Amino acid sequence: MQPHSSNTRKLVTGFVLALALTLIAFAAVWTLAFPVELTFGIIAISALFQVAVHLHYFLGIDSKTPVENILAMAFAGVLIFLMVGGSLWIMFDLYERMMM
Amino acid sequence: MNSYRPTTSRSPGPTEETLDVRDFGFWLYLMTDAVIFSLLFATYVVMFQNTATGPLPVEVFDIKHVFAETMFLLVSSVTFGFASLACVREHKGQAIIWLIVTIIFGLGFISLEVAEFVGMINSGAAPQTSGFLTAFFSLVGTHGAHVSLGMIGITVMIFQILIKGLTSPVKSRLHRLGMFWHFLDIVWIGIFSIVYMPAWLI
Amino acid sequence: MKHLFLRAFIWGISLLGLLLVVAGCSLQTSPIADPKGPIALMERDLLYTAFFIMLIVVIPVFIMVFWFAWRYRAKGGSGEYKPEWSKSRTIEVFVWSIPTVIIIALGYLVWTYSHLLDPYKKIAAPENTINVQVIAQDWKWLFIYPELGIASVNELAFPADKAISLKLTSDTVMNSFLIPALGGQIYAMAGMTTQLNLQANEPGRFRGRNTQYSGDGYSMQFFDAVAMTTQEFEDWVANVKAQSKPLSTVTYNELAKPSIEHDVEFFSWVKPGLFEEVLKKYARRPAPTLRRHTPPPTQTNCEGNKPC
Amino acid sequence: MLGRLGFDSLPFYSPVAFGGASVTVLGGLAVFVLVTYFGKWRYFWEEWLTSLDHKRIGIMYIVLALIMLVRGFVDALMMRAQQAIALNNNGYLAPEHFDQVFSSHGTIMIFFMAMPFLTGLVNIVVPQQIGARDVAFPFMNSISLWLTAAGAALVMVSLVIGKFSTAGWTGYPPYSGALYSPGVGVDYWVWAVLISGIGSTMTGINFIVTIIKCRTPSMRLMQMPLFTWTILCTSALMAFAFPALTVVTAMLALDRVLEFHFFTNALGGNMMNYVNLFWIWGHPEVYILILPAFGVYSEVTATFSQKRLFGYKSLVYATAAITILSFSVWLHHFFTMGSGPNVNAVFGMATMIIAVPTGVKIFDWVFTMYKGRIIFHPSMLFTIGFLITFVIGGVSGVLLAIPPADFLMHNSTFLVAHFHNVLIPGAVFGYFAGFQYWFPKAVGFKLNKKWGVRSFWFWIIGFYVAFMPLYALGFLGMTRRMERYELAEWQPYLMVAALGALFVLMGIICQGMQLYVSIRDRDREQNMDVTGDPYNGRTLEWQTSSPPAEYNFAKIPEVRELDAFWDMKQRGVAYAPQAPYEDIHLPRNTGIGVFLGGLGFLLGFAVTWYIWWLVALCFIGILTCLIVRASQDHTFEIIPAAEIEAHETARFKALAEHKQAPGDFWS
Ligand code: HEO
Ligand code: HEM
Ligand SMILES: [Cu+2]
Repeated sequence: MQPHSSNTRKLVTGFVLALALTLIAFAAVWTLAFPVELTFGIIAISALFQVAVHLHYFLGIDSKTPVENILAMAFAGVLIFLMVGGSLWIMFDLYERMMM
Repeated sequence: MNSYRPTTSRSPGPTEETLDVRDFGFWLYLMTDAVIFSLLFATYVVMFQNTATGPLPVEVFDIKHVFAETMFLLVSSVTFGFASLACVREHKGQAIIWLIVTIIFGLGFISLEVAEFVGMINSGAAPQTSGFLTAFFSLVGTHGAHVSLGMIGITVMIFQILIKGLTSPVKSRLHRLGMFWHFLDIVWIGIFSIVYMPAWLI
Repeated sequence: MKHLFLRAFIWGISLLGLLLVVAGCSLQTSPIADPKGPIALMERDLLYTAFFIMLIVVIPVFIMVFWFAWRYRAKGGSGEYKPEWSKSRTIEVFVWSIPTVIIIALGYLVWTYSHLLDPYKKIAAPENTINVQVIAQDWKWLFIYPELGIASVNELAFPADKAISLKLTSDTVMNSFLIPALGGQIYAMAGMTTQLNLQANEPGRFRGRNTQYSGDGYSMQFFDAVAMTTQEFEDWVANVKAQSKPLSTVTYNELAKPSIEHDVEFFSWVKPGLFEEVLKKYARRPAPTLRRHTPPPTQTNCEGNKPC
Repeated sequence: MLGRLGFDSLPFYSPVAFGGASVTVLGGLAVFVLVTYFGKWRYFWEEWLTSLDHKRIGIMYIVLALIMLVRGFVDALMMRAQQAIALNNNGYLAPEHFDQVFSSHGTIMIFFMAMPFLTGLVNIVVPQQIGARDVAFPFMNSISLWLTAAGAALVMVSLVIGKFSTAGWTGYPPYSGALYSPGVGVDYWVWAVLISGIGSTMTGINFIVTIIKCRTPSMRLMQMPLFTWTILCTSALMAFAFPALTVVTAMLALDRVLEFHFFTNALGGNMMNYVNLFWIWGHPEVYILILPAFGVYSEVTATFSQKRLFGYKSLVYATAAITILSFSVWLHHFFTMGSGPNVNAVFGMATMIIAVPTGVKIFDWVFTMYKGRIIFHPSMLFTIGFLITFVIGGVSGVLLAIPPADFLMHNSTFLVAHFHNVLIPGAVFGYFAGFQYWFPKAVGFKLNKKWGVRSFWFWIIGFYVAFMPLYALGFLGMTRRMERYELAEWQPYLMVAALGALFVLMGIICQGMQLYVSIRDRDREQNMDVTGDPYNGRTLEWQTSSPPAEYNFAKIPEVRELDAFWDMKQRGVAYAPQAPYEDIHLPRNTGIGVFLGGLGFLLGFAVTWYIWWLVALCFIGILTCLIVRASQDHTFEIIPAAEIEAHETARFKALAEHKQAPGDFWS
């Protein structure tokens, strides 16, 4: 079980990282300091990093995690990619062809 | 059916092995929940322009409010982490205190969310107003319902720790509840990045 | 007893043969097998081609199943018995590669024909095309001829030497528009427009219908698509115009009420923009001017408060 | 107080509806009276309903499936009768009634016949095939069962109180929305599907974990029997596809009850997204139905060809490929919605790719028969029937996967023929084969062979007669879901199809006879399965006794090879004495699963009828059940080694005394 490998330091590190990433995203949106496209990029990247931070520091995913858990996550990832990607492609294509 | 049935029944608890199996099962459950959320996200993205005669996203979202919600949830994730640590170190009292702190932050988050929802509905932006609002309330509301369920779970665990002590089944349940709680925080990252922030940019 | 079985068997087989012959004959003239327009013809040929390509693997499967089941039967079979034989590289290569090759061939067909037969693709030049706006209602079809300013219910008339270009929407639940003999099928949905382009080879009367279940009157929700000679079509238009029955918003709303087995009906005048009006009833998105956050493109050229 | 519920909800509006309601009520009453008369309530409750034993849960699933098969088939007969006569007249079913019939037929056959059937087989067989004593989560298993039963009960209740949906098994909005379907029918459908769907998600998770974590430690993945492999993939599909169904039905419920705008015509709803989300689940679902059948065929061909399975590795890879691919093709159900040619073509090609691994499987079974010694046990007959007939259905599927060809055939009876052609000789024949094959394992005596063979012939002939005409009708331009029609040239075909349905009826009657005769003669010497290995089997489930002891294996088996039990028999260690025995932990029975199922049913019923106080009570009840269960630690019981020893010694003694050697049933 994961708790054995986690400790206070790890938690605090995770918290600081997550906080920093959140702040970056919010600051970018709040101040509108950058062009819109760039802001979108910042949001996306900090969100991805923050998900990684949460997975590692809070959920304790690391190289010692059982391989079947990682596989399950990868499988879910692939399927979510197919479902969400497919849905968006289909639906926006339909919108384009039907909204006049 | 003449199959064999045992007559004796002493009643042991689960072994470490069964607890390990439960962790994997719970992990799979989280993955299926992730599918649910991702489809709600996809639906939101498909529908967020369908404002019909209702308000636009930017008119109903308040960045300060969302920031506060985010902070509450993030902090509660860490405090749950501390509860788990206390539990590993067999500090019963500390574990309970951290769990209570977690509930308080969770409550903070939920009350902010409820306030947001009520405010929107009162200002004429109810889920019945437009496709966009339907999708918004359903996605964010589903997350909120999960958080509420998590808080009920934390309450139950507090009582279990008080009554049963930090036995291995209790610890294992707390561990899974922690996974659930951290998972919800990850979903929230998606919500503020995909639902709220683009609204202020587009 | 034996005789009984034999006789039943012979009867069964002859009956089956008879049925197959009858079926075969009636199928030859079926709308799918005997299409009346170029689109349907291409679709049918595609169907047949794909079917024959697949026979390459399907026939061997049939033969092998019967043959092996007979030859290796436990009681009286003549084949040799090799209980441990379970691997063969050669066979594996064949069973993976032959279907793959066939699927690649079919995939090529899918790609080219999906583009070629895209229902949105115009078939003929604008002057050789007649435009029709189609509205699905409970449980009938309304056809509006925007250029002629007329409309008809449950009868789609068009000159056979022109292509028809349909724009479809629905004023009720989801419907699906299909004229089997002319091919092509597309959904009609409220608040959206789909398109379908068709053509007939020669004058004729074809059955079209809604294929998407829509409630009580669904079974009888069919119409006639009539391809006419140019002269016939002109007469038809003149006849419609002579009806002196206008399709205004009021009469439209009356028409849109549910009705089963609605008779063919003609309207000599149609309120311009009726189709768009029906579409707008179900608008999903606000008009572009409402969007605060798309900066108006002309903004930069304007000075102060002066209109530009 | 009672929401929308009132006296007018009772089915006095038509004699046919009243008849259906009466049969349902009387059937339920008859069961109740019989059980009470024989004083068996206690027995049922303690030994069956509250059981967490995977084999008993499996048997209960199959009983449910068989009952629902009959119900679904009655619907089918009614439709066939109606369409045979309804040329230019209304037949004997009013439109609205006919529409309930096809909706309930589709819903029941998919959710409450096929799903419980396959889940039942999985429950009985998989733990034994992998040398496990139980599933990973026995309690969750019980919840799954009772949620499925709750869904089925909702559909049955709709016969008596209110009406069922008329929106088909796909429930497309806006027709299924509150505006166009204001009654309770769609609500029944939504909640039946939603509740049983949650059960299926749990089954999926349960069996993934069981197969991954609870296998005997010596069994490597590539030594798992093929049925287990297909179930691993099926479970993955269940766990990851059913959430989509949960989402989409919940959205529809929100639209209907709270007036949300997910799929409405107006105010920004988008019904296309329903179709999209529904088929994200719907397509994987058809592979959930077929993969377990593929697993059964793999076991059956090997056993009754008395030979190793040909191309084991290919079969495993093909199964895995189908699993992933099945999530990438769903758009082929709505080529005609208006997507651009790029989208249509990509999804069309993805669909076709699935034909390759499926074809590989077909060939591998054919080559398993090659150089074998084929015994025509009923399950082998069903397998051969499948091999021939499924190919036809598969080919028609590939034709439909070509978008421009689908424009001609979408929503036609050609499509109806396609899917029955893959569902009946594909999925259902597989379940029947598995039923015939594992029946002795589950209950300890064999099924009568003669009636089995008869039922096979009726089913296969009936299938061809009932569904081949529908392919032709597709060419003649007949659409699906028609309660009447006006083209006379359709009628002969429809009459033939009705005749076919009567053949199938004979097949079902033969199955009933088979069960009756087999149960009647179960105590005859030659019918008892003393050895537990009636067919000289190859996989581990044949090592246990028939029926297996509650713990399946006294000692967890040691696996060295594929076809582990065969290998043991070859090495002469299959029945080696296993002392010393050890205590075994097994889960203790609990009624909470039954309560949860009951509450689920009540919840669905209450929402359907807008009885809000009851909804609240149900929520509280469910939460309470969950909290109570989550606070129980001592949920296991111990079977002491001495008892196991006594039982096993008795079994070995019986084995030794038994005249026949294992597997001699057929020699
Ligand atoms: C168990 C159920 C099941 C199975 C296994 C399948 C299998 C397939 N299905 Fe079918 N389907 C099923 C159940 C349904 N399908 C439907 C609808 C449906 C539609 C939509 C049609 C429409 O709405 O217009 C398409 C395009 C397909 C395609 C396919 C294909 C390509 C396969 C393939 O998997 C088949 C693969 C098998 C083959 C091909 C035969 C063996 C292979 C050999 C011998 C090798 C060589 C072959 C080639 C190289 C081609 N299906 C519907 C309709 C739902 C509704 O609308 O109500 C249902 C219920
Ligand atoms: C055994 C004999 C069976 C017969 C005679 C039969 C007959 C029918 C008929 C007449 C229809 C309506 C067709 C139409 O829309 O015009 C139908 C629909 C359907 N059947 Fe069957 N069926 C049988 C078995 C099955 C089985 C075993 C399954 C599933 C495992 C099944 C699944 C369906 C489905 C999903 C529909 C579509 C329902 C809808 O349109 O919403 N059927 N069947
Ligand atoms: Cu499909």
